[in-house]
Amino acid sequence: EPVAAPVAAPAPVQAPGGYVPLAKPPVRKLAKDLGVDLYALTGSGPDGVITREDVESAVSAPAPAAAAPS
Amino acid sequence: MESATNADLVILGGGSGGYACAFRAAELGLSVVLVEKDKLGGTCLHRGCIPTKALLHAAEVADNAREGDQFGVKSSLEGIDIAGVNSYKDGVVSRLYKGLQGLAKANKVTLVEGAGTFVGPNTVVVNGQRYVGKNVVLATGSYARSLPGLEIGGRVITSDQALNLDFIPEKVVVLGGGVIGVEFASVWRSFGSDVTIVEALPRLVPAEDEYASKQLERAFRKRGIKFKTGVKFTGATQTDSGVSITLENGDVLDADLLLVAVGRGPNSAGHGYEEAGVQIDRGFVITDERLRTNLPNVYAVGDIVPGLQLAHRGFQQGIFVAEEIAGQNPKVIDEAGIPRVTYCKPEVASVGLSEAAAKEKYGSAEVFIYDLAGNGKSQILKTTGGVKLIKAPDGPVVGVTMVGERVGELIGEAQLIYSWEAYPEDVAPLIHAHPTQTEALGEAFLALAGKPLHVHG
Amino acid sequence: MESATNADLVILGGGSGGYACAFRAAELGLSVVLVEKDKLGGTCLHRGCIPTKALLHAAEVADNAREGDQFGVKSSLEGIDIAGVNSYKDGVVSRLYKGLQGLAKANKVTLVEGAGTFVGPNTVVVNGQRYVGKNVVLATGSYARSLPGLEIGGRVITSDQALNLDFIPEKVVVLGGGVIGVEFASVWRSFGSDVTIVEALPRLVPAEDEYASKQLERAFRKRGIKFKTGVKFTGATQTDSGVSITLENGDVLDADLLLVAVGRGPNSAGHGYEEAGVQIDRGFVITDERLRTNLPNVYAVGDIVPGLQLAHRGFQQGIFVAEEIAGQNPKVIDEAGIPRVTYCKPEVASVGLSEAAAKEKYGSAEVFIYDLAGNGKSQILKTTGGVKLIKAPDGPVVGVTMVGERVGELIGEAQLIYSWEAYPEDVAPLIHAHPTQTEALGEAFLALAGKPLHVHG
Ligand SMILES: Cc1cc2nc3c(=O)[nH]c(=O)nc-3n(C[C@H](O)[C@H](O)[C@H](O)COP(=O)(O)OP(=O)(O)OC[C@H]3O[C@@H](n4cnc5c(N)ncnc54)[C@H](O)[C@@H]3O)c2cc1C
Ligand SMILES: Cc1cc2nc3c(=O)[nH]c(=O)nc-3n(C[C@H](O)[C@H](O)[C@H](O)COP(=O)(O)OP(=O)(O)OC[C@H]3O[C@@H](n4cnc5c(N)ncnc54)[C@H](O)[C@@H]3O)c2cc1C
Repeated sequence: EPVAAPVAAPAPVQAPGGYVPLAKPPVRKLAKDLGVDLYALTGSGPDGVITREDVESAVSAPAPAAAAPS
Repeated sequence: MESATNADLVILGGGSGGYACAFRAAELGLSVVLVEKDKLGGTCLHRGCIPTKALLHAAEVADNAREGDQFGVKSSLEGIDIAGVNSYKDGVVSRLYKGLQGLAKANKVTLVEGAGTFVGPNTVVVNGQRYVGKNVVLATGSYARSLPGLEIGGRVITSDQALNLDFIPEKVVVLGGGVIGVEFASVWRSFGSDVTIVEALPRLVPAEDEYASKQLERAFRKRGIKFKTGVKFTGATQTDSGVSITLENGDVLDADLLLVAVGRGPNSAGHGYEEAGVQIDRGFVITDERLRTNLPNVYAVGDIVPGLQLAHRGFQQGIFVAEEIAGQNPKVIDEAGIPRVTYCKPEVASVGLSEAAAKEKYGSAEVFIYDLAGNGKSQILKTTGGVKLIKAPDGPVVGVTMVGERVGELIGEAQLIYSWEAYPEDVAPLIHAHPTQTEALGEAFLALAGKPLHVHG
Repeated sequence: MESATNADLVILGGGSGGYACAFRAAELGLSVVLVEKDKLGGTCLHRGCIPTKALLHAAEVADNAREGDQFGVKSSLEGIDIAGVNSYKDGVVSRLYKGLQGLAKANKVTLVEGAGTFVGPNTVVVNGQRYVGKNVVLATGSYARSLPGLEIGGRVITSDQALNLDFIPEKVVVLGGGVIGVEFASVWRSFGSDVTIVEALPRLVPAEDEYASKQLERAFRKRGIKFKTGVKFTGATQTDSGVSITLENGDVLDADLLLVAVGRGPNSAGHGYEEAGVQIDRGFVITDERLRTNLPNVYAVGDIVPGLQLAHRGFQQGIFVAEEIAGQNPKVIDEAGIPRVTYCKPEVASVGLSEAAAKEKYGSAEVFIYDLAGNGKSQILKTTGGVKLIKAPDGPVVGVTMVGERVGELIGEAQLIYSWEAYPEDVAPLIHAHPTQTEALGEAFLALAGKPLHVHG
């Protein structure tokens, strides 16, 4: 079965942490806590799902996102 | 004064908040002194959560025996052996107490017995001995409050006495329709007492979503638990044979006992806090969201900190402070994410916001109620109630309130959904096990996601 | 033959799989014909999940009454009024049945009564009337199997008869230690029978993690439920007064009844499937992961499709197919993510992989077991058991297995954790409500995250 292209359509209207069908709730929560904008990521999981690793590497990469508001 | 004992952490009070902090700190390699004047485990283990829930389970067993014929079981209830109930309850408590003492030992926490006084800046004195901590945690908990002019004694009791009665009152009045009040009302009713609850606010469990109050009131009415809401207590007089309670509306209630369950006050006086300069407001120790008091390296956790007075909040705050001190920079606790369970029959369980609170916060809210009439397992249990979900507009589910027997066990799932900010679309595809009560939660999420399965219009 | 009725969807069989598919398809605007020869609701509602769980609850009520003195309750069990049990059970079923019929009406599903035959390519015939669907879903479910040479009748019964007995057997042998076998064994034991389970595989509930089998066997032993595992049945002979069961090892068991609970076979014969060219393997209808049979636009759901035979799997597959047909491209169902509950006393509940399966899949696995001895609410219920977590190396939790009274209600939470691939670190900070059984799950995750709270070494 062909894997769908990871098309995370840019939806700038939504705040980071909003509903992103392509990430599971704990990962969305992690992203929110770390200040990672899921809409800026491309999912590497099956069917383009944004994984925990995608989020973590977005933090370690010099990201434009501000530090986690804790 | 003798020489001082030094430690990374000195904790004043060995209840839920204090001991959780001690264990976690010890795990993280800190040296810990835990000062407790009474028994490790505090209110929750010895005079709170555990003994009340043992009574509530005995109450459930009694109800089952009384109502067996509804299920085809020829059972009968000859009565309650209150000494037997107490020894069952005490057995549970003492087994858990033993376990807890073992954990303190295993964690190498230094337990100091005695009443401690905080003398600042970093020092606690117990029986003349000084314990100096790089950090100090205040965790002295709470006590049962009364109303002005209403003295506890004789037939006027608090939960402390109610837990250890050697008789079942024939007639009892419960002052306060909050968690502790409705739990005792529920127990006594199951044990055969004539019970009346008096609540000044307009509804039972007033801290919960109104839906819960309505459901609970309906169920209590059916059980024959009387209640007067929206009416103030004015006084009580004791005689040899009873206690007479008067209300603002002129009503007079006669009873064998009056249980005063009007809330718990912070136990912050007499331990040197204010004298040492700790900021106190109406008796509560004031902290920031990282549980720091106004004094450097002095923290507070549990019931003395304003907010929910719950054992697992104490655990969570205790763990938080230990990790904070150890430099782990833990995430600030979301108070609304702490699950709340009232263990009466039927139970009430909630997490997140009530409908009213959500509307205030978000301007509007989407609401869905799933009635337990559609839930097979609840029908089997012959319980009624429902699951109410509150969703932020274009946002995740921000509140769950449930009523029904045993729904307290569904709050674990609801807590994850709330805390991970799940959308109905996340939960809906995960069809729940049939036939369980968890299905009611699952069905509610299916419906909110626009794909109801067993939902009656 | 008369003129044909056309619909977007024709479904053969109105059990869990069939009706869920019908309702969801109707919600999505499709026209639906649902063919059912017996009663809407199928096995689960009329001969499966619901009536067995009503029996199990009556059994719990009986046990409580018998053991009241352990809780200080002076209760006694005079016996079981089996007619009363049956009318309670039938009452629950008929109330839910009525609800389900209402839902079919509300969803505007066209119900056709009668036995249907699939005549291909897209057509089902019922009583000579043709129903042509753009799509057809086969959902004819399953039936109780027996062993070769073992005929059902008289004192040799299956769950179908066991659910409607008008007496309680004094001595009963249960052939099969899987879900259905242990559930009936549990009920009868609570009702006072002498029960022996015979299982050919080496352990009870052999489909579960070995931990569950061990815990369940220990609990059953305490309850006086006998079992012989790893031994094959060789024959049964009936007389007027009983049935005599012989085993491979030479043992002979005499009983009033023999319950045959050796699994359920797919109900795929006699409905035209094979004749119309549907691919069948050992009686099961073969589908791909999107539940498509080898014929275009012909799907199959529920117990006739190889895999777990569970009602909520039927729901999930039915919904999936409806959404697939409506072009919603739903996500393929993860079979391991379907929660499994065995409702005997104590209950067994699991989701995801067993330890053995995880080790096979990942090479190794991290395992943590939390004993219910440390869980306050379980102590209050006087139940034993535990929570076993299986974690993939450097990965999420991939399996949860639990044993203990009422743990079936904890599987909702476990299902989210598994399906959302949560890490212990995600769950650990969310301290669970005290005192609940959900805490056992919470404590297990705390421990796996390296921060145990109430864990005894
Ligand atoms: C009847 C009842 C039922 C309850 N049921 C539940 C429930 O089901 N679930 C739930 O979550 N919560 C329940 N609670 C609330 C729960 O018990 C409290 O929230 C919890 O115990 C608070 O923990 P803590 O550590 O702040 O204080 P505490 O548990 O009160 O512990 C404080 C400790 O400090 C010690 N101490 C005080 N002063 C000193 C001093 N000067 N020196 C040394 N030691 C000192 C005390 O002896 C005590 O052991 C219940 C409470 C009551 C009264
Ligand atoms: C004793 C027992 C206890 C169980 N307990 C549980 C439990 O607790 N939890 C759980 O999840 N599962 C349980 N199950 C399993 C559950 O009942 C099945 O998984 C579920 O019913 C399968 O649904 P289905 O739609 O595939 O088939 P069924 O429910 O069997 O429905 C098939 C329907 O098709 C109809 N039909 C058959 N042939 C035709 C035809 N030619 N024309 C028209 N109609 C036809 C039948 O009358 C029937 O109504 C239990 C089963 C049993 C026997």
